[in-house]
Amino acid sequence: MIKQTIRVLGALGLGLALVSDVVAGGGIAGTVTFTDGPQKRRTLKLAADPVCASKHTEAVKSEALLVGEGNAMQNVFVYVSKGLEGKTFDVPAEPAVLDQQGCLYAPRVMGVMAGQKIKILNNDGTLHNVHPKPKINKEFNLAMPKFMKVKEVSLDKPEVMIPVKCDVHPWMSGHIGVLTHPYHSVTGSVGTYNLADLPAGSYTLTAWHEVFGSKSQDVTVSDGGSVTADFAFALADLKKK
Amino acid sequence: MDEIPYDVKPHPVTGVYNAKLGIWLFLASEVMLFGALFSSYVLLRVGADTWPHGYDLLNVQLATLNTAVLIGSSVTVVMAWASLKLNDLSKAKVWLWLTVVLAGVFLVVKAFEYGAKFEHHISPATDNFYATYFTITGLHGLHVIGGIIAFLVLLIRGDKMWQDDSEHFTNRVECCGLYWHFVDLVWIFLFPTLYLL
Amino acid sequence: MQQEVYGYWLPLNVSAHGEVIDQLINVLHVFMLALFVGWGVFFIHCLIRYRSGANPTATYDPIKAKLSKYVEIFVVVFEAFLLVGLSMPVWSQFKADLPAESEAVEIHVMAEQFAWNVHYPGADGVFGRKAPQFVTPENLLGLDPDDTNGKDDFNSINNLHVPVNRPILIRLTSKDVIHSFKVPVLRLTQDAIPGQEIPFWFEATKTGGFDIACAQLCGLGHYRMRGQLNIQTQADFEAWLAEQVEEEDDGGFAF
Amino acid sequence: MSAEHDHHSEAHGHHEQSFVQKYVFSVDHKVIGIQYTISALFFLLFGFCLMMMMRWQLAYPGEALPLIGTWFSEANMPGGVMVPEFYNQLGAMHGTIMVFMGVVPLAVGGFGNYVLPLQIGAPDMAFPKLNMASFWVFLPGGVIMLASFFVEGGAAQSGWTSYAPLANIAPAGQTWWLVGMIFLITSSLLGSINFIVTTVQLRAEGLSYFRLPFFVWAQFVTSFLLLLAFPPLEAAGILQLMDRVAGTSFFLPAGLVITGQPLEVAGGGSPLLWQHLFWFLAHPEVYVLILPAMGIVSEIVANNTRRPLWGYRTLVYSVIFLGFMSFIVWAHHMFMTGMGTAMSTFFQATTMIISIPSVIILTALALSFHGGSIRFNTPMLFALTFIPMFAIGGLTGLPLGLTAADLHLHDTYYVIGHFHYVVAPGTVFALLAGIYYWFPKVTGRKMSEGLGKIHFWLSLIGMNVVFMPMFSIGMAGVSRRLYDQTQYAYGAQVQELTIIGSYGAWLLGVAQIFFIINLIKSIRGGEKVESDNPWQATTLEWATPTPPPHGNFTEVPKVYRDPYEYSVPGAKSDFTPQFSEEG
Repeated sequence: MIKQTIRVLGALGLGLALVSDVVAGGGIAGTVTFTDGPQKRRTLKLAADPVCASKHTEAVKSEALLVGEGNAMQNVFVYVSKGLEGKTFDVPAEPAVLDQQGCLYAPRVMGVMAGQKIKILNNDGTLHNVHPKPKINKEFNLAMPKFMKVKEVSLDKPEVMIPVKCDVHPWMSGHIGVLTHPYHSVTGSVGTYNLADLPAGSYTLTAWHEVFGSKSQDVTVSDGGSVTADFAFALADLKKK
Repeated sequence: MDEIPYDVKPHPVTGVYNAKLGIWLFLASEVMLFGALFSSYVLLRVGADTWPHGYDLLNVQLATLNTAVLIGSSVTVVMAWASLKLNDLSKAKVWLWLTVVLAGVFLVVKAFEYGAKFEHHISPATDNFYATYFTITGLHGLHVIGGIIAFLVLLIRGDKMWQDDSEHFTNRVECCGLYWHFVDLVWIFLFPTLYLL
Repeated sequence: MQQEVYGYWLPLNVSAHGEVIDQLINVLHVFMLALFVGWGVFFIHCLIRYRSGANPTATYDPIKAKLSKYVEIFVVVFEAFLLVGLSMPVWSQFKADLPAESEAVEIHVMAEQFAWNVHYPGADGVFGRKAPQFVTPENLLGLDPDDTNGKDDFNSINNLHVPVNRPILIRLTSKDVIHSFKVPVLRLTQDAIPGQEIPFWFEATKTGGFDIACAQLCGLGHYRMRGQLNIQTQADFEAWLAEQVEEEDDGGFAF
Repeated sequence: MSAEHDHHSEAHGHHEQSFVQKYVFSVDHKVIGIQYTISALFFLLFGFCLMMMMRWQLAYPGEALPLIGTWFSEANMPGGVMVPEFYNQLGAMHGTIMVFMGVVPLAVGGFGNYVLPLQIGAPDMAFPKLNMASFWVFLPGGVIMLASFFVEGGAAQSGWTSYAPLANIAPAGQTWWLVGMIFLITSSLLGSINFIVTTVQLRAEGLSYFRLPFFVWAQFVTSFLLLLAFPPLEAAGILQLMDRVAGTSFFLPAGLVITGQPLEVAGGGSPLLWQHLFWFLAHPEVYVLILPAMGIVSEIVANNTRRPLWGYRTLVYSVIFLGFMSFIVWAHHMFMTGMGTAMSTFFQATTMIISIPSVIILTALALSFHGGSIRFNTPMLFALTFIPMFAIGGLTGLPLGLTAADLHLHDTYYVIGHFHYVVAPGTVFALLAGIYYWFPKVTGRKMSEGLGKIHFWLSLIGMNVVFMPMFSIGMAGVSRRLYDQTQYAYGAQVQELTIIGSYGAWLLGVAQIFFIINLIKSIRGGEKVESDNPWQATTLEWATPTPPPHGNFTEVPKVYRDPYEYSVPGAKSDFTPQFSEEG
C-alpha cells in the first residue's frame, strides 16, 4: 500500500518535473543558407498526365533545391537529433496535412511525431498513389483514385527521413521525418526555422536536405534563453554526401 | 464387394500391386519436380555472366562421404527387403535400423556443411549459386527426413504389421525402398551438378 | 474525330505492318464464322430433325461422314496457310528485320511503375550510359552524370514523339516489374522485361496523337499507366526536338 | 486384434461408424466425392461473387457499390468504392479460386471420385486413405487462400499467374497464396496417383481399355496431366517462396529500382523463368479443366441421343493426343516477351496442331446427334450447349495462337473472352450437366426439371451477354486487368459493351439462385427415382443400388460389351448396359 502510494507520488513528481522543464525552457532559431546561390532547375514533365499539366499555367520547375533571396535555403528539415532521449511527449491530436496539389507534394518536406495522424489530401482529380519507402516503419502503398479525396495514415516509429513517392507521377517526391518529440521544423522561403519551448540542456541539432544530406552542430539551451544556430550548405557538399 | 483388389497381390496383367504402381507414379511426379528445379538451375547458370565452380566453394570431401553414405543406405534397404522375402523379420529390422542411421549420418554431415556456410554469413540470399544450392539440397534434405519418418514408422509398427500380413509389410518396405532409391538418385545428380561443375 | 479512330472492331491502323495483321485477323474471323455457322446449321438441324418426338427410334450405325473428314482436312490446310502464309512473314519482319540504326530513329523507352520514361539522345545522337544506381526523382532514367554522351540527352514522361513515315527503333526496358508496351493503332504489343533490353520497330503512316497502354498487370496503377504517342511530321518532330534540346542543354548541372 | 477382424469390422459395418468417420474423415470415395463437390461449389460461388463485384467497378468505375459496398473495410472499399489494390486482389483471387479451388476439385475431385470407381466396377479407389488425405490437404489449401484476404495488405494481387517480379515485391498475401498453392498442388498430385492406379488396376472383369466409358478416359488422361504438369509449378512456387522469404533472387535480375529505391538483392535471376515454369503447368491445366468436361458431356450426349457416340476410338485417340500435345505449347502465352522467330514458329505450329484433335472431338460429338432420338432434359441441355460454347472458345484461340494476330490481341479482353468461353459456358456448363445427371444416383431423387430449365436458359443468356462483347472490346484494343478502362479513348468508346456485360454477369448470378434452390429442395423433396437406372443408361455406375452402399456393388460386376450400346438393332430395349449378359 505504502509502496504504491510512493510510486504514484513519484510518478506525479516526475510528471511535474517534466512539465516545468518544458515551461521553463528556451528556444533555438536560425537560418539555413545555400552559399552558392540559386541553381538551374529542371523543368518537370507534367505533360505526362494532362490533368497535372492543366493545374498549372506555366512550366513547373523542380523543387529539389529552392534557394531564395539572400541564399535562403528552403525545405531543410531541422530537428533535435540527440539530447531528448528518454523523455516522452504528447502526440499532437491535430493531424499533419500532406496535400497533393497540381501533382506536387505540399509540403515537400514535413516532420511529424511517431503515431501522429497524417491527413493526405488529393484534390487533383487524377490517380495518385502514396508510396513511402521507409526502412524502419511499415511500408504501404496507397492508391488514391480521383474519387478518394482524403486518407489518414500514421507512421509509428521514429525515422528520419522517409522518402515518399507517387509512382504514377515519377517526379513527385516528398520526405517525411518521424520523431518522438515535437522539436523539428522545416525552413520556409526565407530559410528560417524556430524550435521553441525546448527544455534546458545540451543537444545535437541536425539539418537535413534531400540533395545535400545532413549537417549537425551541438547547442546548449538554458532556461529562458534563446540560441541561434545557422547552417550553410554548398555545392561542395554534394560530393561528400 | 468390399475388398480392394490387388492391394497386396500383384495384378495378373500389370504384374504389380496397387501401391507399387502408385509409388512409381509418385516418383514420376518427383522427377518432374526435381527436373523443373534442375532446369531452372541450368537456365540461371547459362544466363549468368559468371557462375562459380562448386568445388571452389563447397566441401567436396564431405559431399563425397555423403554420397557413399546414401549409396550404402540404398544397399541396406534392399537387404532389409530381401530379408523379409526370406521371412527373416529380425534381420530386416537390423537392416532398416542401419538405413535410418545412415540417413541420419547424411543429415548430420549436411548440417555441418550448412553450419559452416552460415558461420561465414553465407545464406541463400548471397547469390544465385547459393540460392540453388540451398534450395535444392534443402528440398532433398526434406525428402531424406521424410524417408527416415517412413522407415521409423515401419520399424515401430513392424512387428504388428508383420503379424497381420507379412506380404503387405514386405510390400511396404519395398515401396519405401523404391522411394529411398529415388532420394539417393536425386543426390547422385545433385552431387556432380552442384559440387563438381 | 475520336469516333473515327476507335470503334467496336479493329481501330484505325497507323502502322506500316498493321495492314497485313488486319487482313489476317479479318480473314481468320470470316473463316471462323463460316466454320461455326456451317457447323451450327448442321447441329441445329440434328437437334430439330432427331428430337425424340420426331424420331422415336435412334439409328445404331454411325453415319458415314465423308464431308466432316474433308472439312477437317480443309481446316488443317487452312491453318497451315494462315501460319506460313500470313503470320510468319509479319512476325519475322517484325522480329528479325530490325532496321539499321543509321536509317532509323532510335529511342529508348524505360517502363516503371507507373510511367513510361522516354529517352532521346539529344543533339549528338548518342545515348548516355544509364545505370540503376543513378536513379533519383530528378534523374529518372539513371543517366551517368560522368558520361559526356549523356549531357545533352533528354527525357520525357509518358510522351513518345516520333516522326511519320520513318522506321522507329525502340529499345525497351523496365526498371522494376514486367510491363507491356501496347499501342492498338500500331497493332503492337511488346513486353518490357526488367534486366533485358528488347529492340522492336515500327513505322507510323499517319500523324496524330494516340494512346499507349500497359498490357501486363504491373500493380495498382496499371490502369493509369497511360502514355501518349505523338506522330508528327518530320518538320514538327524536329522542331519539338529543338525545343527540348534548348530547354535541356546549357551545359550546366541542374536540380 | 487380428487382420481378419479389421477387415470385417470395416467392410460389413458390424460396428456403426461414428458421424465423424462417416461424413468427415471418411475413406469412402463417394463421401469424399461429395465433400469435394460441396466445397468446390462453395468456392465457385465465392469466386463468382468476387467477379460480380468487379463487374460493378468495370461498369461504373469510381462509383459506390450499391447495397453491399459498405460491408467492406475502409482499406478496401472506402465509402463503398473499390480501390485499385482491392480490384487487383479480386481479379487474382477470382482466377485462382475458379481454376484451382473450383473447377479442378469439382471436375476431378468431385466427379472423378464419385463416378470413376463406379464406372469401372471398383469397390473404392485404390488408396482410400490417400484419397481422404488428398481432400484434407485440399481444404486447408482453400482456407489459406480465403484467409489471405484478411492479412495486412490483402490477398494476392499480382494476377492468378503471379508473374515475377511483381509477385516478389507484393504484400504478404502473396506468400499465403504460394503456401495455399503448395497445398492445392499436393492434393491434386495425391488424387491423380490414386485415379491412375485405380483405372489401371481395379477395372472390372471384361472392361478392357477400349470398353471404358469416355469419361474414364478423360479422367485418366487428366490425371497424367496433373501428375506431370503440377510438379513444375510446385517447383516454381518453392522458388518464389524462397525469393520472398529467404531473400534469394531466382526471378530477380540485378539493378531493379522499385519506387526510386534500389532493391537490395543479389540479382542474377530471370523473370521469364517464372513464366516458363508457370505455363509449363498452366497450359496442361487448361486441358485439366476441359477434358473431364468433355467426358461428362460425352456420357450425357450418348445417353440422351440414345445411340453410340460417333467415333469412340477417334475420341479416345484425340484425347490422348491432346494430353500429350498440351505439354509442348506452353510458350504461346509468352509470344510478346521478346521471343525469337525459331521458338515462336515452333510454338505456333504446335498450337495449330493441338487445335486439330479439338476440332475432331467437336465434330465427333456433333455427328453423334445425327440419327439420334434426342431427349431434351436439363442435363442434356447443359451438355449439348457445351459443344457450341466450347467451339467458340476454341475458334477464338486461333487468332491468339498466331503471333501476327496476337501482336494486336495479346493481353486484351479478346483473350479473356476466349478462355472464358472454354471454361465458363464450356466446362462449367458440363459440370452443371454432370450434377443434374448423377444427382439421382447420389441421392435417389431427381432434381426439378422446371427449375433446371429456368437455370439453364438464364445461364445461357447470362454467359453470352458477359463474354460475347469481350471479343469486340478486345478487338478495340482494351487491355485486360484494367481497373478503369475509360481512362483510354478506345476503352471509353466500348464502355457500353462493358456495362452490358456486367448486367449479363448479374443475370448469371440470378440464374444460379434457381440452381441453389433446386439443389437444396431436391435433396429432401425431389421426385424419387423408381429404378437404379433412371436415365436408362448403359454404364456401370447405374448397376449399383441407389445410393451406392459402402463397397458399391452388391455383386462383383462383369462387363460384356462396349460402353454406349444404345438402340442396338434387335435388342429388347433401346439400351443394352455393359453389365447386361443379354445379346
